[in-house]
Amino acid sequence: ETIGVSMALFDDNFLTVLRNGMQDYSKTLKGVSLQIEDAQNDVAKQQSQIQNFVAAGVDAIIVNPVDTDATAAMSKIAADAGVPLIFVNRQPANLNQLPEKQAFVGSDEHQAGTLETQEVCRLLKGKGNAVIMMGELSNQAARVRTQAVKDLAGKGDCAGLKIVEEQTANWSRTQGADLVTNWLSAGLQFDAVISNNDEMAIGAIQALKAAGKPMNSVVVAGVDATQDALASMSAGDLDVTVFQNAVGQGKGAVDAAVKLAKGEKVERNVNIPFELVTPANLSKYQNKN
Amino acid sequence: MNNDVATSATPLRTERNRKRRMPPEASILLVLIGIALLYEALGWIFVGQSFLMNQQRLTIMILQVSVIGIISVGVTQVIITGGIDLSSGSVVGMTAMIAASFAQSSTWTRALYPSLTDLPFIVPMLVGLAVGLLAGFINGQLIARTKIPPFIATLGMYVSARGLAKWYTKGQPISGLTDSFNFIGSGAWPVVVFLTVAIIFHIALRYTRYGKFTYAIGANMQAARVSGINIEAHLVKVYAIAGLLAGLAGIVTAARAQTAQSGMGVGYELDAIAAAVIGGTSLTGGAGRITGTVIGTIILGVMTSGFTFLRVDAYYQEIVKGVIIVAAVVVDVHRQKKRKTR
Amino acid sequence: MNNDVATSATPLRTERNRKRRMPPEASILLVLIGIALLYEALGWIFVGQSFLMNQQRLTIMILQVSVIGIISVGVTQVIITGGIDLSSGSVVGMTAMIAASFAQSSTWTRALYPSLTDLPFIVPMLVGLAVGLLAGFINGQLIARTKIPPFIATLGMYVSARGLAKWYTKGQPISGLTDSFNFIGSGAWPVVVFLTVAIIFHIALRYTRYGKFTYAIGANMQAARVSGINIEAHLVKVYAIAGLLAGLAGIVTAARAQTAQSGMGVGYELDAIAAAVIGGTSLTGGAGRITGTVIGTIILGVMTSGFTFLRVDAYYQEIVKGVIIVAAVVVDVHRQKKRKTR
Amino acid sequence: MVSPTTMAAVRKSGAVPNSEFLLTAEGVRKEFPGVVALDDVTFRLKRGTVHALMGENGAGKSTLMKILAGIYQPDSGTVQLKGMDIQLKSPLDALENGIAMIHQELNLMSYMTIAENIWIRREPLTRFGFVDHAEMYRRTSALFDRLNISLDPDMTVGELSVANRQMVEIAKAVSYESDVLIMDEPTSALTEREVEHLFRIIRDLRAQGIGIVYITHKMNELFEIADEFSVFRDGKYIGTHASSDVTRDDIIRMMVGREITQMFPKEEVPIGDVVLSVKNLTLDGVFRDVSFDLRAGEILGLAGLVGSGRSNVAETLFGVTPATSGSIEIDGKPVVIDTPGKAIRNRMAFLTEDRKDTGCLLILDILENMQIAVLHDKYVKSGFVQEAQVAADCEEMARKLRVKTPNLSERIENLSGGNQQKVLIGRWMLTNPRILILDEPTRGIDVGAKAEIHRLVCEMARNGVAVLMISSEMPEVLGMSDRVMVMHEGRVTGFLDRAEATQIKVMDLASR
Ligand SMILES: Nc1ncnc2c1ncn2[C@@H]1O[C@H](COP(=O)(O)OP(=O)(O)OP(=O)(O)O)[C@@H](O)[C@H]1O
Ligand SMILES: Nc1ncnc2c1ncn2[C@@H]1O[C@H](COP(=O)(O)OP(=O)(O)OP(=O)(O)O)[C@@H](O)[C@H]1O
Ligand SMILES: [Mg+2]
Ligand SMILES: [Mg+2]
Repeated sequence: ETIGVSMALFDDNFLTVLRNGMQDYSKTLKGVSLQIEDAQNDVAKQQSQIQNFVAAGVDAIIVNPVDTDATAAMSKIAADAGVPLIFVNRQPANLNQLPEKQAFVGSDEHQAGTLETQEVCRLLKGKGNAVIMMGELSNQAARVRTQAVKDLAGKGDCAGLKIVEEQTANWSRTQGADLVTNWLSAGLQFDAVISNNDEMAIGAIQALKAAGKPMNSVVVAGVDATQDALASMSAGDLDVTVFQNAVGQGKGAVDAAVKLAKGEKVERNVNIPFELVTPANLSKYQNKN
Repeated sequence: MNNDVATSATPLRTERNRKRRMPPEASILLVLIGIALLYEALGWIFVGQSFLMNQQRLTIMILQVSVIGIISVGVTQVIITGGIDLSSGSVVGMTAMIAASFAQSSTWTRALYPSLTDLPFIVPMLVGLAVGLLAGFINGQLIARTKIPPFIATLGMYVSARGLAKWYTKGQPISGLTDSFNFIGSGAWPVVVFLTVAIIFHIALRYTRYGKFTYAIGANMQAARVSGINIEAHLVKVYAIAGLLAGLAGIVTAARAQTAQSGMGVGYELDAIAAAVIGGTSLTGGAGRITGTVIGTIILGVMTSGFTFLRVDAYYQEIVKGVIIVAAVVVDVHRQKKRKTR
Repeated sequence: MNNDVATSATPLRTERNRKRRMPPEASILLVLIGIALLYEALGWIFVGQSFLMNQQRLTIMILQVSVIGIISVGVTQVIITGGIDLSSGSVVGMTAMIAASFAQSSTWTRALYPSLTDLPFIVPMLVGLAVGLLAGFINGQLIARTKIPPFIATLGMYVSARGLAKWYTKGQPISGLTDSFNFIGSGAWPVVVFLTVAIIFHIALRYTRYGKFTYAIGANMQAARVSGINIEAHLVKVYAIAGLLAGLAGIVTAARAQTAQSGMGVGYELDAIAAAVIGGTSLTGGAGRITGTVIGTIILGVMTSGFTFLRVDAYYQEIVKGVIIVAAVVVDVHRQKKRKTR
Repeated sequence: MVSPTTMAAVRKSGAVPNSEFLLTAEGVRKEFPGVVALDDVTFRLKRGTVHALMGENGAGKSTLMKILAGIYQPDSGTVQLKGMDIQLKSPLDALENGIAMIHQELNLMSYMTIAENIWIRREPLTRFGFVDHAEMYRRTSALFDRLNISLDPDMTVGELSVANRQMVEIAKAVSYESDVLIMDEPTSALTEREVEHLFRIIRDLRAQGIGIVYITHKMNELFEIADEFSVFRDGKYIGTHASSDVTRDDIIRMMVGREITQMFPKEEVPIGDVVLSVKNLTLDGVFRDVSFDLRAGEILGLAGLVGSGRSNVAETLFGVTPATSGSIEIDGKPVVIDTPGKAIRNRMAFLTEDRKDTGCLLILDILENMQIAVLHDKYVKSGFVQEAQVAADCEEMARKLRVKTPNLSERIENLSGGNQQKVLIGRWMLTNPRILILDEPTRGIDVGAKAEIHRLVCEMARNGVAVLMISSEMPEVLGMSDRVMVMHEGRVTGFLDRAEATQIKVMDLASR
């Protein structure tokens, strides 16, 4: 079988692990080949890629949606052409109306933000000032993860958590470092940095270190559990990250696609949950992503 | 400097009957045909099927670039005046957001303006066009009045319009659009819009005073001024039209995706400029045609479809894409030079 | 105003001690000072602290734009010749990846070339510079030999180099870099690199033959050719230098982030061009100075720091940023015009 | 004061106010940064006359005309059109009020056709508002028939030679059917044949009652065509006279404020060995089999009609457009010159004919413009330009050439045309050449400066420089050359020695 894969973008560490996971897994299956395309974060480009896949006559399509609100149009294209479609990693808005031969394999972004924040609250003993570093503002994951932090702040275990500042560093490590330096120079006081991803969190750590702040005075949290993040955690710098099982998602997506292509049935929603990573269970994740 | 030296001495009126020269875009059309035939041949060799004999593929080849094409028609005019428009991609995003917010269906529970749902499709349409027009008008006014370089004026709009698109809903996408709005993005409608726009402005540039002024300003602004053309007023028009078309492109984009997202149109400005330049529009102004731009746009589309068709690895695609863009223009420039010195 | 000049009998005023005219970048320097003072004032009013009297902030203001600055020095030279370089951001990404792959530490278990770890920092350094130089050299050769517009040649490189950066490790970031490599990105070193590069090329442009030829080509390529300048060879030099500096910027970026990622440098080309143009470099060629570019770069940095300082909402930042870029150039153009007609 | 729109409406209605003068300027002053271009200047143009405007380079002639054409606004003073005070705020105002101008620098859109250039903004339209290209072609043809110009209206202007472009400019200005026609050095790019032609057109227009302002540096034209003339010097008005009242020397004295004794100071200098020997030089499709020898100290004039290929030969000699066949020897040694760089290394220098396109680095200053050709070997130490030395030599050269400018850091763009030309001559003299190729060296240069340049060329010849001088001005060719080579349609048709060369013989060879 030929499976067309449209990734939201290639320049993303987590999605790269996911993509490579799918690629590697497909090689272990006989007769399955992947045609992977880069949508470069462009909804329209992604839609066109799906149409190009249809024109090229692929047996199934896997989509890692740029925007989960734009999935209805894609579902329709695939359904009209009778090609099976799997959404991976980001939950499509039309999950409940997915047509025949379509499914979702992935995790709930809200959970990532929640796990991250809960652990921060625990470390801060429920009280303290936090800053949020957001990913690209037009990006779904950035918004949902940020929203999760805000949903928790001031409530329950996090009653004493106060968000003092939120800014974007566009997922980038250097921009993250620059942002934190700018905050520090403005005299902002904070006890925790809650970042939408690990890259910005590592940037924050670099900036804090450069400014001579002791790393045990600030809780830094990220999402993704990338290799760099785990290294940073074992060095005692990063305090919290959240593991998203990229390999599991990739494997699940390819499996589902193959099954649908063969005319078999699959579950509509295959959830692969996020997992919290702290120095305590770090070793378990060392070789996973 | 006359590197390209004419062959005859004083050209006489009797030369009227000389063979009409091939139009400049003929050469880039040959490049397009060359690329298509190459894919066709490779297709039979490696994939065992025809590249061109596939209705679906022929449609998507143009469909996927029709938004770029719509923008590019406006950008071509701007470039002919000797300017540049970097803002088009951002204006697409901004317009998509604002237009879509007036196109939400009442069945969608999270409508941005719950009291303004289920409006007839003409409302978001006009709102979108107005937003695009306004952005272009501001570009034009800045350039004509304050005499800042078009690069800077439109760069400012590029940054601001994108910011506005994000700010408008704090980055939330706008979904649940009405079917009547989505219609314009369905099927091959974007292609129809693109070609209609192209035909209109092909005619405008070649057969109206608007067109003559546009070329004159780009060819020699000083000459245009002393010929009595109101440069400022005309530039405002040209940039406003470019904005209007970017606005139209934004509407089509949103309708096609059935949602609007603040990141829509990122990077389109470069694609649109590339399409125009590949099609023979000169960045120094004064030369360029819509037919060329349409061909340039289609080259981009054919290239993309061809990659998927031939299962080119995505990692190589970009590397090769860059090479093809350069090669297409090299071939074109070379052919034109040869024709001149012949 | 020396009225006496036109009326004097001697056709040429020979005294060299006449008042030197204000250099053109003085006016943009005033804009920079204006922006800084505005922030200072707003700081006292809204935040209750000084914007400028803060060592840390003064550093970060320049630090965060020093990579842009390094690129911009090269881009300024390209623009002075009347060209443009769109590839710089992609070359940053490509160089960062390739250089970093030779800078991995043996303690990192997933090194790309496990047998080539712990190399002295000069190796990745030279590799990176060579990669940048090569990219620039290719740009230059394409432009000089095939006569395609610089926009297209560097657009091709923009696409291809980015593709190459992604292809190199199939998108995997390259981490675990040696401390000796990271050193150049630590502390204020990037600022030092930026300013050193700026000083070198300020001198090169103003006091060497290289510089004179660069301006001459931009002012009138045909006249420069007739004056015996080897245009092709010189353009190759200029683009190669721009590539070299983009390569250097890539090294600094990777060292600063202590990792390399294929997405590094995205969009830097526009920032670099903007810095040059804000600093008074003319996109039509022939005019521009490195001092202006440095000021233009710093304006971008001050603006960003100022936003965070004043706690401007992230969603407004971009909108305002676009407005400030335009306003800075409007003020500059206006001041220069006034000085001229005074 | 009447508004330009009102005046234009009045003009359209046909009710022309009757006044003695079509156009007058009183007490006009105009300053540019560092320069007073015009100071209390008066100018009056009568109906049905040709009024010549004379003055040295930089006297302010073009500036005054640009004020009358609505391009510049005067700092003070008034302009009256047909007796009414008027303020022309844009070129459009001027055009609509019947003032058309042919600019000193060509102002055409190269990518567009001749017809499009002429009718820009006034294109004939069809009923549906589209441009009627057929009608436009027809009108252009009619206009060209009337003016006896033989060019295809559908050609793009970029393909035309400078002379033909000038003819297109003239046709365009005539097509406005204006009351006032300003011609700023229309003949600087034309040879005798076209000049004759232009004069017929001018006489015709004058007979129709149109007032024509005519700026020229060619003295002989003045007496042939002008009814009266006004003289400016250093931005000041000197006086107006009927051309029948004065002699040529009177005018020169008024212009330069001193006597100029000898126009062509040709002196006999010993002619040396052959320096440059050209054999069967051919550029396919442009010129062929050009052969000649050029000796040290010799001035070889190159004459011919416009488009005869003289400039192309010069460009090929200098390596701008390498020859397709033929050989060049310098000092008896064969050389290959396929780039200007190589030509310069062989100590050649080449002043091009089109100073705007291939001469000036317009937005750079005078100093940069002068030094650019000499930096290949001189004044450079390990890459660094020796500023002080080069500046001193450039100032010396500028003084020698009497370049009128406040200082050398002025942009060359802001100089008058003649002064730009002097700077370019300076550029090449600095390279201390052995072979000097001059293409129309005194185009647009005033009498005083012209004598100066001629003297300099002679001085260089005396020092053993071999000079090849292309000129469309017959007196210059005859007065300056030791020998004259004549070209026609890309071939050399003959050589004439100084003694035997006459206008008639040259013209005969040029049209053979
Ligand atoms: N745009 C300008 N900016 C600055 N100075 C200028 C400008 N235009 C003209 N000048 C100056 O004004 C003076 C008059 O110039 P103008 O062009 O009117 O001379 P002209 O009499 O036409 O000379 P020529 O015979 O050489 O054409 C000159 O000194 C010139 O340098
Ligand atoms: N820029 C140009 N583009 C095309 N053809 C040109 C150009 N310049 C000159 N020509 C043509 O080349 C031929 C030779 O022109 P050239 O300029 O050498 O003649 P010339 O005798 O020097 O005349 P002129 O006095 O006009 O310079 C002419 O037929 C002319 O039309
Ligand atoms: Mg003049
Ligand atoms: Mg000539």
